[in-house]
Amino acid sequence: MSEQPIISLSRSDLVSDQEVRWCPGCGDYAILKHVQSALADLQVPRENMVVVSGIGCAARFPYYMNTYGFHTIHGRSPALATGVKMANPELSVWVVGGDGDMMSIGGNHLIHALRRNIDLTILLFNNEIYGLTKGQFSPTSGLGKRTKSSPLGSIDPAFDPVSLALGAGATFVGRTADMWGKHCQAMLKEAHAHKGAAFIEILQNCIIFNDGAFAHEVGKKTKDDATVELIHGEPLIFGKESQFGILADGLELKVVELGEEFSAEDLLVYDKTKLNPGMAQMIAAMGVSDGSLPLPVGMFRQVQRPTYEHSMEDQVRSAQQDTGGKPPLQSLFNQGDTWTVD
Amino acid sequence: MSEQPIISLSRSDLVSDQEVRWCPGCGDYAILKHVQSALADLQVPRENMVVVSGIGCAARFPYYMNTYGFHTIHGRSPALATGVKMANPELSVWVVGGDGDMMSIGGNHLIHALRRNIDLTILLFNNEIYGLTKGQFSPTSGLGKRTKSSPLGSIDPAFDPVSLALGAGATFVGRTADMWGKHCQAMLKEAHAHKGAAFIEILQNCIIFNDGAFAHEVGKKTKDDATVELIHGEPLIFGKESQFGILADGLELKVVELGEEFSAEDLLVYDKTKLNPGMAQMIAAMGVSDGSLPLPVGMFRQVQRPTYEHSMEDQVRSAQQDTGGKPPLQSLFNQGDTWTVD
Amino acid sequence: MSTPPSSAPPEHSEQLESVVIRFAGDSGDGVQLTGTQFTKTSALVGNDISTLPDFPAEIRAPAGTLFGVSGFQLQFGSTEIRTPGDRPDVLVAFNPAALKTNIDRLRKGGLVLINSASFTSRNLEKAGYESNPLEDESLSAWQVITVDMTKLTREALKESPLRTKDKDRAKNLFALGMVYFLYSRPLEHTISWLENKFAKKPDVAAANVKTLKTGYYYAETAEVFRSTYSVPEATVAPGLYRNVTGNQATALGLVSAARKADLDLFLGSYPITPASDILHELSNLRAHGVKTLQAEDEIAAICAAIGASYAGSLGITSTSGPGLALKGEALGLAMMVELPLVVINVQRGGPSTGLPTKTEQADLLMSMYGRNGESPIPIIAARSPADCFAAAFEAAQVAISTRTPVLLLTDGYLANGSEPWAIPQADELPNIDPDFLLDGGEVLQPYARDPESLSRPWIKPGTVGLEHRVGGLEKADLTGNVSYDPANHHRMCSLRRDKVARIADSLPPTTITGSQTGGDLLLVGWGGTYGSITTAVHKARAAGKDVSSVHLRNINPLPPDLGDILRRYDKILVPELNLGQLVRILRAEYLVDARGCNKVQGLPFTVNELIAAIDAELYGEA
Amino acid sequence: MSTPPSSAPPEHSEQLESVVIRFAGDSGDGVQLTGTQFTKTSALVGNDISTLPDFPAEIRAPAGTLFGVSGFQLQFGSTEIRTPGDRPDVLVAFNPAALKTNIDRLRKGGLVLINSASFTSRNLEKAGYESNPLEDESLSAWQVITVDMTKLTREALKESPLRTKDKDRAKNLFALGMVYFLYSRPLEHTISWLENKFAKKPDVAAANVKTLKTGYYYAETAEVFRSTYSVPEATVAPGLYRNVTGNQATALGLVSAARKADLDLFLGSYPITPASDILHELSNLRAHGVKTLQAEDEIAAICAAIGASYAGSLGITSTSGPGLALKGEALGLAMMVELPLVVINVQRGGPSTGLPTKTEQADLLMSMYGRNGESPIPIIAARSPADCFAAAFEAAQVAISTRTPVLLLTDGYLANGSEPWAIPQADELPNIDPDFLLDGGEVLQPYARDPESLSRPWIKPGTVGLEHRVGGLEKADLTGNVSYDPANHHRMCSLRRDKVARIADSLPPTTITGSQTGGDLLLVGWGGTYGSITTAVHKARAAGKDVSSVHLRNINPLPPDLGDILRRYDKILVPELNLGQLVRILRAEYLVDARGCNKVQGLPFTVNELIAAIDAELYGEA
Ligand SMILES: Cc1ncc(C[n+]2csc(CCOP(=O)(O)OP(=O)(O)O)c2C)c(N)n1
Ligand SMILES: Cc1ncc(C[n+]2csc(CCOP(=O)(O)OP(=O)(O)O)c2C)c(N)n1
Ligand code: SF4
Ligand code: SF4
Ligand SMILES: [Mg+2]
Ligand SMILES: [Mg+2]
Repeated sequence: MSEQPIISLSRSDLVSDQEVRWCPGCGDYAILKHVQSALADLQVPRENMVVVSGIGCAARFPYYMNTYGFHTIHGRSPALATGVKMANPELSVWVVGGDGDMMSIGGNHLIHALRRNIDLTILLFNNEIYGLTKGQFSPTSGLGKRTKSSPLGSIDPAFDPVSLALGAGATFVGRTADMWGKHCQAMLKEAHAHKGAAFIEILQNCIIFNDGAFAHEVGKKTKDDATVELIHGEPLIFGKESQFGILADGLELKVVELGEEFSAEDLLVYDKTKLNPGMAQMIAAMGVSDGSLPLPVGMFRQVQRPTYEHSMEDQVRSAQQDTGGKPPLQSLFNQGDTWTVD
Repeated sequence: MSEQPIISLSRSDLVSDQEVRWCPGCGDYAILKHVQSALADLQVPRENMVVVSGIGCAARFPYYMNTYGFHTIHGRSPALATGVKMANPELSVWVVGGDGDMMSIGGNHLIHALRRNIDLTILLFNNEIYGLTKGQFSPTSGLGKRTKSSPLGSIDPAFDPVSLALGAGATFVGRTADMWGKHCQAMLKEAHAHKGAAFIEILQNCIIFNDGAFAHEVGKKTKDDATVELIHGEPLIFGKESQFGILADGLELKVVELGEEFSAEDLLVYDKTKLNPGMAQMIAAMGVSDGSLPLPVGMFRQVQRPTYEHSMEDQVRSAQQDTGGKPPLQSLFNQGDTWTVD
Repeated sequence: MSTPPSSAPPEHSEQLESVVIRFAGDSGDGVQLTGTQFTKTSALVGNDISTLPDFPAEIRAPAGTLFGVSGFQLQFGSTEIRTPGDRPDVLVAFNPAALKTNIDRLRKGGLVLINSASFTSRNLEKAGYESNPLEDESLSAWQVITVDMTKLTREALKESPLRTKDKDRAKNLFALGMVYFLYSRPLEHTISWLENKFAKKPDVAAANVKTLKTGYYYAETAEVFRSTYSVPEATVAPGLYRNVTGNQATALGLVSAARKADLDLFLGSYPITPASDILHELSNLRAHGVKTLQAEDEIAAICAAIGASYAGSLGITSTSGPGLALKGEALGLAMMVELPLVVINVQRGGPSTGLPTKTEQADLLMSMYGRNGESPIPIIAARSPADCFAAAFEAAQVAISTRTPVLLLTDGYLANGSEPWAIPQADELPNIDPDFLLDGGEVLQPYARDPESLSRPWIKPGTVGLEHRVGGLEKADLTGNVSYDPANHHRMCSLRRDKVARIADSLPPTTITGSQTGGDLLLVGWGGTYGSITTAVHKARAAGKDVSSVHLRNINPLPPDLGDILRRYDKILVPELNLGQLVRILRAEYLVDARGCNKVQGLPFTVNELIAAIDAELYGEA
Repeated sequence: MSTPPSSAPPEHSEQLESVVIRFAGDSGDGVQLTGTQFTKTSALVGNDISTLPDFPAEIRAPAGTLFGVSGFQLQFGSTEIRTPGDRPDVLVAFNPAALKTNIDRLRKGGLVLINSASFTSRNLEKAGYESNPLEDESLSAWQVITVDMTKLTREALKESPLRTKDKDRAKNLFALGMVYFLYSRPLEHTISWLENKFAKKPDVAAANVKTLKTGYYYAETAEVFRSTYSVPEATVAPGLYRNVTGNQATALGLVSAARKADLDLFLGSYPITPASDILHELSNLRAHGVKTLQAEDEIAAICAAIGASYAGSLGITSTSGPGLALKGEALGLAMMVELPLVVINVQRGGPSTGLPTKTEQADLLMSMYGRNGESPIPIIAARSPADCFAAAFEAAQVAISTRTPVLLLTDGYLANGSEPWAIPQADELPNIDPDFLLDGGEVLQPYARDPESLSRPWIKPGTVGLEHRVGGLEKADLTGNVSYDPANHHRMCSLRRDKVARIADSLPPTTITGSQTGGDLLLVGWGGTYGSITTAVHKARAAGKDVSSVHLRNINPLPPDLGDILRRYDKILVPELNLGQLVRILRAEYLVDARGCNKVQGLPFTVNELIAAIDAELYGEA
């Protein structure tokens, strides 16, 4: 990648020879297409693409990508991908997993990868359910959810993946959905362009065990009212007729109707580049804690910080400054107090 | 505890017969005293107190408390304590660990305990170092820190424990310090009174491997300028002469000098009970992302949500509604399609 | 054992001793339901039964694909039935993929019942058939009966208000009706089940019942089969029965133990195939004092269970192979603090993620040794689906009375398989005394031991005056204080070893199937291979071969009489679904030249495989 | 072997073959520094040496307490020295607690050198002395020399501008000076080290040098000792030497292997005693292409290392017992994807948190079996601190050439102990060929195997045209695609087993210490017990006993000639620092009646313990 070759890949070049085995109608199919389309445009040679996943329906993803792929173990993909990227920073490393994989068993590896700001693109397929194990609630399912393992209704409050990622110090945080082809692809490309850990939550429909979990937010007819798109530098406007807006009343968010009393000028202008993630957090939590507000989607945060793997390369390079490469092994042996026996 | 007995305990009743084995001068001694003092006042019978810890210097804590105590394994104390509390909600369960124990290996259990809002009081002794293993950097140490495992300076950005806890949905989040006896004890009591998971970060000095890490923030002479105390319902004022304040300029925080231009009325009034944790997040991050601002201490958040163990008890009770207790075992056996062979 | 349908005239019903049937089709074809109904009806008419569902690894694989085929095999009979059978006598194939993946298992001469409607060119192609097997000679070794079940079902439901798509769904009941006729089973049980299940959707209930009956009458009227058969009642012990899977029986056994010990039960678990159903079952039993935590991972699950035991509940954690690998460190802690804990490992195909939906017995040595340091843990293995009840009860009993974590090993085959369970009298199950310490005497000694069992007291937080500290550091004998004393460490390691070893004192004499006093060959097995091994031994003995077998429930400690027994036989063969694990333990323990008979295919042993192995041992590898 | 200082006149220097010295005091007393300096000087004058530091479990325990005593023991000699010695000839005790905890180890008649200034009533009380042992008869079995080192040091430093507190810190050098005189060692090496170390603090350097010299001259002038001694040079092989601890040698061995394979080295690790120093050492070697990740936990550490290996580095993870217990699942993945990986387990006292700062060998069976399913992994064990270099190199070599994770076992005793290392010529170390696949031919087969080693190709992402997928599900032979085929699963499990087994073909013949052709008794050991076992066997043979020994480097697979060897001896004894682990493997493998000699005290075997065990085997438990 160092010399920016002109690479012409089409989506089909990224389709592997493996039969796709998700349930018919699963949202994962759409995401697969978006990822293949977006990656084809990245000017990254196919051999430099690596897809790493954990275990789950979502985590079967690497098999269907005609790139290097590693289907690891449950929850550990961010850790394994960290090793891949550190060993070879030239690779474009994509991490894929479900809400169980990344938010339950793998929660710690996720937040540590985000904290370190290692240049991975991490895709969380959130279907608010355990698909592969046939339908238990997940840490994103939320209170009251009746599933095989919560027949009386779950008593586990949900994580908001965006809030958790921001709390961990993530430098790039976005939210999109399986059915939003363009939106999703655009975000994937931005994430790739971002130097550092990029975290994208993709709302994904599990047709078998949690059908319609996001129907309201993702559906064509309802989404304009049910979500608000965060656009950097733009006021927060939503609604089918763009008739609503969100403004900050002190440190309180409020939905207002645009028209006589309020105009776009009064609204909160979104800034994804703020160093202090408080605003992003406030917006992220509004769907969750303030029931009446729409679900924010789009880019919550994008700030620059040194990437982990580059800081490591810098240490290696500066350690080799005097020798212009690896010093002779013998010099390592002979360090310290030595003595000769003749 | 159900009948609120009048219990008279003194600090010394909570001192165990084990010799304390921390390094002379370690901040843990002070915290131990604060905890013993605070607990003696709680009107909780000693036999109902359980202290659970992981592994580390901090995690030796239970041995020194004349209560029930469980020194478990590295990182797992929140999970183990969850089982204790679910099994017997009458117990007052305290969880103690260091920044390695709770933020590194135990990060996931911590955030899941906070998410579930199980009624534990979780004390993070943050000395920004691995003490027991003799001085490696921890996830709270921050960039550039030179330690045994980062001889060239750490390239790991730090977690902010408060931000992470808020991102995980914690209902009670506070910060205090080893040397602040009153402050610390008051917070411990509030945490105990809180129904739900309470998370307290205690800044703690490791005199051997990270001496003075918080000297500026905690030290008598400097702390008034270096920190700002969050007081519910009060404006954010700090400084030796209370000469500074923090105000919200739109969604931006700013330090101002009080006097001609600004008065206390202009300042941000802190509200720990906001459902949307955005404000708390903004404040939490100000010390970290906006270098010029003081370190916030005190109570970041305190909101009410059902506790995990009570939701579970509710399910048990309502399942037993018809039988007024456990139904006969035989009824369980005989469920479903049965047939008789004579 | 199975007897083939013969070519006798249809009006005449033949008696068989046992029959193996396999239903196979797409996940959407209702294969599991059909199998379950046949099972239940057969049980209700008094047959002994053993079943095995066989799920695809995919949740809902695309229709018509080979990897999407779902199967359900059952054996029913008038004698003791111990396995779902080696080879089906009857295969019901709902589509070409089901035929393709299953036909080779069908006994030569067996009967295959096919829904011809699904043999479209598209489906044939998906199944990889180059020509239609219904039209070429490829099925000539079997009796093929093709019926357009889809058309006949639609026909039967002409009047029904259901949409065609929903009508088509009922075709499995058409097939079930036909098979009921073939084996002279009554329809009433399935009819009442359908009416109950669709009580709120009377149209669906009516359509299903209609289709079931139509299938039955069609078989009768069209004289589809050359003969019908009956399988007389088995002579099973009198009592109340119900069908249970291994996972259900495990859950029941655990709850029973908790109830008999007057303890609440706490399960910390993380979903994993094929163990998840234990979590599901127990999640529904709040009334019985069962609290469940779906933890964030397997480590949290076991830690929470340890915490619950510490607080005075019966702590339990359930998982499968990879999950157990994660629990090793915490299991060491449980062993060190000497608290009761039951850990269930429903073994599946390994290593790593392996073959997650398949069965295997390859976690035995991990169960023995998968922890740092000297950390002995009792191991108990269940032998059949219903036996999981007794094994789970025993595991909890040992855990409580010995104050130790106990590993209960089952496997995917037991977990999903089912068989009739003779429902016990709850009153007659033994009580278990948790024997909490309430009074510490002068000076509390949390690590003082019962002189016989070597177990330490169980002390519940909340007990006045017994405040004390436990943890994973080595502790001084008696006081339990942290101790770095060298001699104490050796003593404590030895005490913990001896405590587990002493459990052997209370084990019953080992049961030998076959000749008690020795002989040419002894098979030693454990776990889910019981049915196959025992059946093979019975068959071999019936054929005059001097073969016996022993099946171990307790693997750690081993029964005290085992060494003597082993030395009585000329040869010892250890069949295991792994590359040789128990066999290593036996060789090390008794220095006997036991040899392995190993299969790692994600599948149970067939009886015939074992008979071949027996013959090879007895007569050489001819 | 040690010879006591006799009572010859002081002016006359006696020759000794070897001496054991133990320094002991508070953590703040500079005990480790003193020991290290004595070691280095002795090495520089040509003695063979073995050392063992003995840290308290607490970081900095309160001064004067028994649990805060820090020790450093070393043995130096003119013959081959293999252990730090059973019992000291000389004990240097800086305070009453050090005396109390160490005096019983001192050889009767041995010399104890005491700083009398620290025998205050407060310190005596902290150490639990009821009366002052310097004033009662309790030390009469030893030669006691008390010197007020504190006072004499202050005296010597009268002129120094240092504060008294800092002056007092130098008193360990006073003691060192005295001991240098006692054993006729030169001061120059320590002096130049001090001047170097305190180059920026000339006052400190001067004070330290002065104190060292004062101690030396004081011993000479005051005629403190009845005799002085000399220990002639050992006849060690010529070459360049340096002292290394086991952890240092491990790090060096790993870097060497990476360099000789022309690979970058990636270490994923999480701090844990006593393994952390490997992380520390490697963190400082960026120049050699070493990247280190201090991961969030042990699981992340091994996963990152697997990821790095996948990307074409030499992936390594280092840990100790509890950490290895956590890595089981991921280790299974590494085995399944067949990538090189070195996993180092520096064993410590278990189970659970156990005795974290002590040594033990109780993780062998966990290393063999601590993963779900059939997942064989080669195991290599180091036998001495310097040998960790060769063992680590070999582990990496096997990992790279066989494409498998390899477990390298060391222990706390090796990790912290040190001995002279004959520095090898880097050029003469064998090259290792990572043999990356660059061209997949017509159809890439990521699981095609080398017919000899059965290893599969190592394919680096970034290689054009070789895109493929790997993972933990069972994979089809050759293609590596996911496969649920039963026969394939059995074949793959067998292939993975055979691949590891074939490593045996390249193992050198096993070295027998003692009689080659058989005899009365063979000791079989592994790992860090080498020094004690070999010394014991030499001693026993010198006393005419027919004892031999074999020390295993490779435990999985075992050397192919081992079975034959074992069968040549009448009895087999397996000394291990556990309750019997290798012995179980040997019994299962070879059906020989090997018996265990076991110690689980957090301490190495002493030579005398082993001699007693040998005698018990040979002559009965008299
Ligand atoms: C160590 C371990 N524990 C548990 C499992 C079982 N398991 C496989 S996938 C999964 C969760 C699936 O849910 P999610 O990650 O949300 O992915 P989805 O299937 O919904 O895409 C679980 C619990 C496993 N494979 N390994
Ligand atoms: C599984 C496991 N991994 C690693 C360790 C080693 N270990 C013990 S404590 C500790 C970290 C100590 O740091 P912290 O939690 O910050 O506590 P502190 O000593 O600073 O109070 C580590 C890595 C262990 N005991 N167990
Ligand atoms: S179970 Fe749900 S998530 Fe999994 S493949 Fe099916 S539809 Fe998709
Ligand atoms: S090492 Fe640090 S944290 Fe640990 S006891 Fe000593 S001073 Fe306290
Ligand atoms: Mg999911
Ligand atoms: Mg710390």
